[in-house]
Amino acid sequence: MARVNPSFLDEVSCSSDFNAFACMNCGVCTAVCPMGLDLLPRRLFRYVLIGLEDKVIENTETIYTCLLCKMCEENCPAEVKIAENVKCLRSYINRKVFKL
Amino acid sequence: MAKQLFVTPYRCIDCKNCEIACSFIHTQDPQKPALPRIRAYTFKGDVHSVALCQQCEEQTCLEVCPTGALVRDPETGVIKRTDACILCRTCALACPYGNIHFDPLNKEIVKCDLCDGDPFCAKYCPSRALIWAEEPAPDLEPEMEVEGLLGEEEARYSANRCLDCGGCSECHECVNVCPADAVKLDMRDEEQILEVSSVIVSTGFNLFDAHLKPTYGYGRYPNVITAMQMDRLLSPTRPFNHVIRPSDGKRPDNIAFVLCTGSRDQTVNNRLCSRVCCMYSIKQSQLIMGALPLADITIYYIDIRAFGKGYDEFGEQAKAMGVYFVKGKVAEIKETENNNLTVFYEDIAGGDGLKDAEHDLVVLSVGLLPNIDALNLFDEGLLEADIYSYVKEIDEDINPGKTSIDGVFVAGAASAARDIPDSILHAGAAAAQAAAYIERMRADK
Amino acid sequence: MDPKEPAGNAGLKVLAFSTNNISDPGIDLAGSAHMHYSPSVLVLPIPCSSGIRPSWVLHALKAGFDGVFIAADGTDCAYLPDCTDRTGKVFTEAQTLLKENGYDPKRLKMAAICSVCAESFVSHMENFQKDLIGLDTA
Amino acid sequence: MKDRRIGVFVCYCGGNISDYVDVNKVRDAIENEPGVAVAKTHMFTCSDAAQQEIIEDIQNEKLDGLVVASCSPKLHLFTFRAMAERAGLNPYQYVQVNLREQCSWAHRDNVELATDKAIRLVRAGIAKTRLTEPLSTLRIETKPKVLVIGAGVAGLRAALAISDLGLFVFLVEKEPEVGGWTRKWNKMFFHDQRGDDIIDMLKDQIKQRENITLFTNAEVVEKGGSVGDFSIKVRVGKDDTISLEVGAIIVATGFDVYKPAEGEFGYGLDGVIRLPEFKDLVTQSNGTINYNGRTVKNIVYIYCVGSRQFGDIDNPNLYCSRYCCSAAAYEALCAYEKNPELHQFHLFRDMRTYGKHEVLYEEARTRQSIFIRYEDEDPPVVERVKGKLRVRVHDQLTGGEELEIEPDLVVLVTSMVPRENDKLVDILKLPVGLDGFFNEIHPKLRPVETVVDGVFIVGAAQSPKTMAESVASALSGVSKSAALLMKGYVDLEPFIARIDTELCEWCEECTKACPYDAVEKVSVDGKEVAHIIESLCKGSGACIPVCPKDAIDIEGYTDVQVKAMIDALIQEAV
Repeated sequence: MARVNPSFLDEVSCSSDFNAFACMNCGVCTAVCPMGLDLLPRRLFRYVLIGLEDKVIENTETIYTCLLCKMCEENCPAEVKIAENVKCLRSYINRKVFKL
Repeated sequence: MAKQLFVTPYRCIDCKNCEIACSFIHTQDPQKPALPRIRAYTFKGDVHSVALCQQCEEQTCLEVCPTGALVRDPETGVIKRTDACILCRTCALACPYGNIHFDPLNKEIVKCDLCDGDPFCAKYCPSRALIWAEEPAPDLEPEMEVEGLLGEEEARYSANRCLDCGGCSECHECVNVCPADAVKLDMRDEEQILEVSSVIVSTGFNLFDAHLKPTYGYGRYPNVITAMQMDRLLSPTRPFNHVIRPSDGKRPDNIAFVLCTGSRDQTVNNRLCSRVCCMYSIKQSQLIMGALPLADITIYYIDIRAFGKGYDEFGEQAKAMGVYFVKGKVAEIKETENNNLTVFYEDIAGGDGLKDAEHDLVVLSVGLLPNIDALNLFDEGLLEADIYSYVKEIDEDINPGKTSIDGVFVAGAASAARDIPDSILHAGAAAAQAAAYIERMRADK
Repeated sequence: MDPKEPAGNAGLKVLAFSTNNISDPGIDLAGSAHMHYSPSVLVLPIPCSSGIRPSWVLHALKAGFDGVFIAADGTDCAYLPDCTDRTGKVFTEAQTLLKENGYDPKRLKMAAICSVCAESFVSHMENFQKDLIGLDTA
Repeated sequence: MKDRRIGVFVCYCGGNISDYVDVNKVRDAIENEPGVAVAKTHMFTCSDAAQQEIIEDIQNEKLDGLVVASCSPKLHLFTFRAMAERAGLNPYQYVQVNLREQCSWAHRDNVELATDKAIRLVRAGIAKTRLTEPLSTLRIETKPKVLVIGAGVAGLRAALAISDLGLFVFLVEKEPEVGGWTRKWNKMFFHDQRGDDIIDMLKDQIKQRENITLFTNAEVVEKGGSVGDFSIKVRVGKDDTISLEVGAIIVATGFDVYKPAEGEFGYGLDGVIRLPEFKDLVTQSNGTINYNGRTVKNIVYIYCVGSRQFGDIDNPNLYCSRYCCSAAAYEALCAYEKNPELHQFHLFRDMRTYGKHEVLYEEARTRQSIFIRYEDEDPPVVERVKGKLRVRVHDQLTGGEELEIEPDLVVLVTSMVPRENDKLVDILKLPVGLDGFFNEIHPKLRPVETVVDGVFIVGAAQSPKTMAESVASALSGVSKSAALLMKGYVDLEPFIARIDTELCEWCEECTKACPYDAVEKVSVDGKEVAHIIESLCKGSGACIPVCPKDAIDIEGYTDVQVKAMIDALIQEAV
C-alpha cells in the first residue's frame, strides 16, 4: 500500500519545461529506450506523478542510467519533454540523496 | 524446297523501293497509303538493311494476341493477321524485332505476310538485296553477316523495358464485350452550372498516409498493411477469397492491429483521436475470426474507444471470441528473415515492461485527417476552417452543420472525424437546416 | 437429369424458411462472398420467423423435404422484441406436430441467422445435412 | 381459379447468373408451366432496354402476373415493381426470384445442380404468382403537424426546426419547466456554452413562433391512428385532457443520470457525489471549491459508474455512456480554472475522449490531473476511515501498485441511463433495446426511425449523447418527419394480415399476439370476429401461428401460397 502524495510532484518539478503529467501512457518511450530498462521512462515518472518518493529514490541508479539521448522524446506522441524531465529528477536526487 | 525471302544486307542501297512497293500493293485507297510492312534502314552511316517479319518460331506475337487474330498458316508457316484483330497493339509491343506496326491512317495492324507467296518487295528490289527464291543468290558472300538493328537479346531486353503493357492500350475490347454497353470511352469531363439555394459540403475525410510513420515500415515491409487493405481482403467481393499476406500469399495465423497509427500522435502533427479506428479494427478482428478461425489476433491500443451504441458490447464480444487486447502503443516494427514482423511495445496492463512479439501480418489502423479540398470549394477564405483544418461549424451545439457561409452547411466527416451513425445523424441535421434556410429565403421573397 | 450432389450430404433436400429483413441478407451474403453450400438447400422467404405455421413444416416433410431449417430473426427482429420466444414456440409446436406424424423432430432445426451471418449459415447447412443422414426415414 | 397469364423473365446478369446456371434451360423448363404466357431471357433485366421490352410484353400479352428471376430482391424488388406499375400491372402481382446471391453465386462449383435449383426456385416463384391477387397500397393523407414529446434541448431544437419548415408543432413536456438536464447545467463542453443560456435562447425563440404550441406539466396518455394521421390525447395539468391530430411523432424524452446503489463506490458516504452535483459545486465556487463548508483540495473522480458494468449486478448496464470521459475531463478543467492548487485524480478504465474531445483529455493532463487506470475486475474501494475519505485502487499504469488516496471529495462519473418511461413505451408501442434505450430500425441507415411508422426517436432517448449530438439527432428526426409530411400523403404496403371471417370465432389469441394493437373485435352479420386495422398492421405474421382456427393469412405469404411454393420447390426439376 502506497500513500499518494500529490505535492511530491511540485518538489521534483524544476522548470516550466517539466511536463511529465502530459503523458498519455502509451508506452512508446519504454519500447524505444536503448537502455532497455522497463522502468524508463514512463513508469519512473508515474512514481513521480503519484508521489511515491520511496520508489523514486529506490531507483536512483536507473535515473542515472538514462543517456539523455532523447530517443523517447523523438517518438513521444504527447510531446513530453522526457530528457528535460529526467534532468529535473536528477536535480531532485542530487539534492535529496547526494545532498549536493 | 519452298521459296523464301533472302536478305543480303550488303547489297542493300537503302533506296526504299521495297517500302514503296509494299505500301503500293497493300493500298486500298490512294489517299491513305498503307504503312509498309518492311522497313529499310541505314545505320552506322553506311550500313544498309531491311527489317521485316521473320515469321519466327518463338511466336510471341501470336501468343499475346488476346483475340487470336494472328494465325500461322500451317502450310507456309507464315503468320497472318485475320479480321479478329481489335487493334489492341499488344503484338506490336510484343514483337522482339519491332516488325509489327499500327497503321494509324488505315487503322490496322500491319505485318509482313509475304504477299501470299509473291512478295512485291523482292520484285522491285533493284540491287537484289531481297530475293524470293529457293536458295540464296549464288553471289552472296557467306562471311557477310547481317548486323541487325538490335540483336535478339537486345531487342527482347528493349521490349521488356516497356512498363505499360498491362495498362489500357485503348484496344476497345471492353467496349466490344460489355453486353450492357456500359463502357463509353468517348465520355469527357463536362462543366455544368446548377442554380441552388443552399449547398451541403459532404466531402469526407482523408486517410492518414502510413508511410509518414516510418518506424512502422509501411511500404518497406510487405506484410505491414493498412486496415483499408485488410478491409478489401475481408469484403464480400474480396479479390482472393481468402485473407492472405502480401509477401507470399500465405494465410496469416498471427495478426496484429496497431491502433492510433497517425492519430493521437504529435510526432505526425495530429493530436486528435480519429474516432473510428478502434471499432473498425474490432470489426475486422471479428471478421478475421470468421475467415481464419485458428488465427491469433492481437490489438495494441492506448485506450479502446468503443463509445457508441452497442460498441462496448461489440468489443466485449470480440474479447470473448478470443481477440487479445494489449494496452501499449506499438513503438516500432522490424522485419524478420521470413518476412514476419516483430513489434516492440510496453505491456502496460500486464506490467511486464518492454516486450516484443512476432506476427506474420501487421495491420495499421490508420486514422482520419481533414479533407482540405473542402476549403477550396468556395471563393478563397469564405469557408472557415477550425484549427485542425476541418470545416468549421460555427455553432455546433445548437446548429450542427452551420458553416461560416450563410446557406452552406457541412455534413459528416468534412467537419470532424465521424463514424457512420454520427455522419448519418449529422447529415440529417444539415438537411433540416438547408431545408429551413430555403424555406426562409422563399418567405423573404 | 440426375445431377449428383457432391459426396457428404447425399443430396438431402433442406427447406430453409428465411426472413426478408434479417436472415435473407445473411444468406445473400454467403452467395456474394462465394461461399459454397449444398444446392439442395432451398430458401423460402417470409416476413418474420414468428409467423411460420407449424403445419408448413409438416407439409414440407410430407412433400419430400428431408429437413426444414428456420433461419430465425433472433434479437435482431425489427417487428417484435420477443421474436426469439415467439419463434421458439413455433419451433416447439412444429416439433410436436412432427412427432405426432411419425417424423423425427430432429428434421426441424432452428438458429438465429443475422444479416451478416453468412459463414454461420453455411456451417449450419453443412451440419444439418450431416445430421439428417443419420435419421431414419419416416 | 381463373387462367393466369404470367410473364417469366430470367436474367443472365451478364454472366453472373448465366456462367453458373444454364439460363436457357431454366426458361425451357418452365415455359410450359400452367399459367405461364411468356417466358424469356434477358442479358440484363434491369437495363432500360430490357425493362421496355418487358413492359411491351406485359401490355401486348395482357399479362396479369410477373416473375423476374434475377438478383436478390434487396436490389431490384422496387425497380421491377415500379416497372410493373408503369406497364399497368398491379405491382403486388410481381414476384422476384433470387437466382444470383442464393443460387448462381453460391453454387459456382456445380453448374448442373445450380441449374436444377434455379428451375425449382423459378417454379416456386411462378406458383406463388399464380395465387397472387391485385393489392393496393393504403394511401393516408398526412396531417402537417408534429408532436414532439420532451422539451429538453433536443425537443426544443426539433420544435424550432419543424416550425422553420412551416409545419405545426405540439411540444409536450412532463415537467413544469422546459430544458431538461441542460437547463440545470452551467458551462458545458465542447464550446463552453452555458446550458441555461442555450435553453433560454431556445425558449425565447419558441415563444415567438405562432406555429408551436407548448404544453408543460403535460403527458401523452393515448395514441390512436397511424402514420400520417395519429390522434393523440394529452393530459395537461391535473385534469385537462386535450386531443391533437398529428402526422408524425418525435420522441425526445432524454435520459436520466445514473443513481448508484447505496455503497456503490462509497455512494451515500459524506463527500461522495455524482458528476452533476459536482458541476453545481464548481459553478457556485468563487476561487475555492467548497463542500459542506469545507474547502476541497484533493478530488478523486471514479469513471464508468453505471457504465460498462460487470460482476454480480442485477441487470448491469453493459453499455458505454460515451459522454462521461469528456465531461469529467472538462469538469476537471473548470475546477482547475477556479482553483489551480487542486489535486485531481481520475480513476478511469479507458479514456474515451473521442475525436476532437481528445483535446480535453490532453488539457486535463497538462493541468496536472493525474490519471490512474483501474482494472475491470478490480474496481476502486471508497471508505470513510476515522472521519476521512479513503480511496484504494490498484494502478495498472504503475504495474498494479496499490495506492491509497485521501480525497476531500469523490466524484462519481455517472452514466446516462434510460428514463423510466413504461407508460409512454406502452402507449406508443416503442421498441426498447437490451440497454433500455429506444431502438432504431438500423443504427447506421435509419438511426431515428422506429418500427412504428411515423414515430421517430431523437437525442439521448435513443442512446447516450452529448448536447451537440443530441441536437444533430433531433434535426435528423425533423428531416425525416418533414420528408414524411410535406408530400401530403403516405402509401402503406399492402402485405398485411387478413382474417377469414368464416373461420374466425374470436378467441382473442391474435389480438394478444399483436404488439401493434392492430386487431380489433367487430361484428359481422351478428358474429363476433377479429378485424385487422390496416394502417396499424405491420405484416409480421406473429398472429398466424397462434390462431387455433388457421383463420389468418398474410397477404403475399398465404397458407396456399407457401404450400404451393413448397410443392414447387420439391418437384423434380426436369
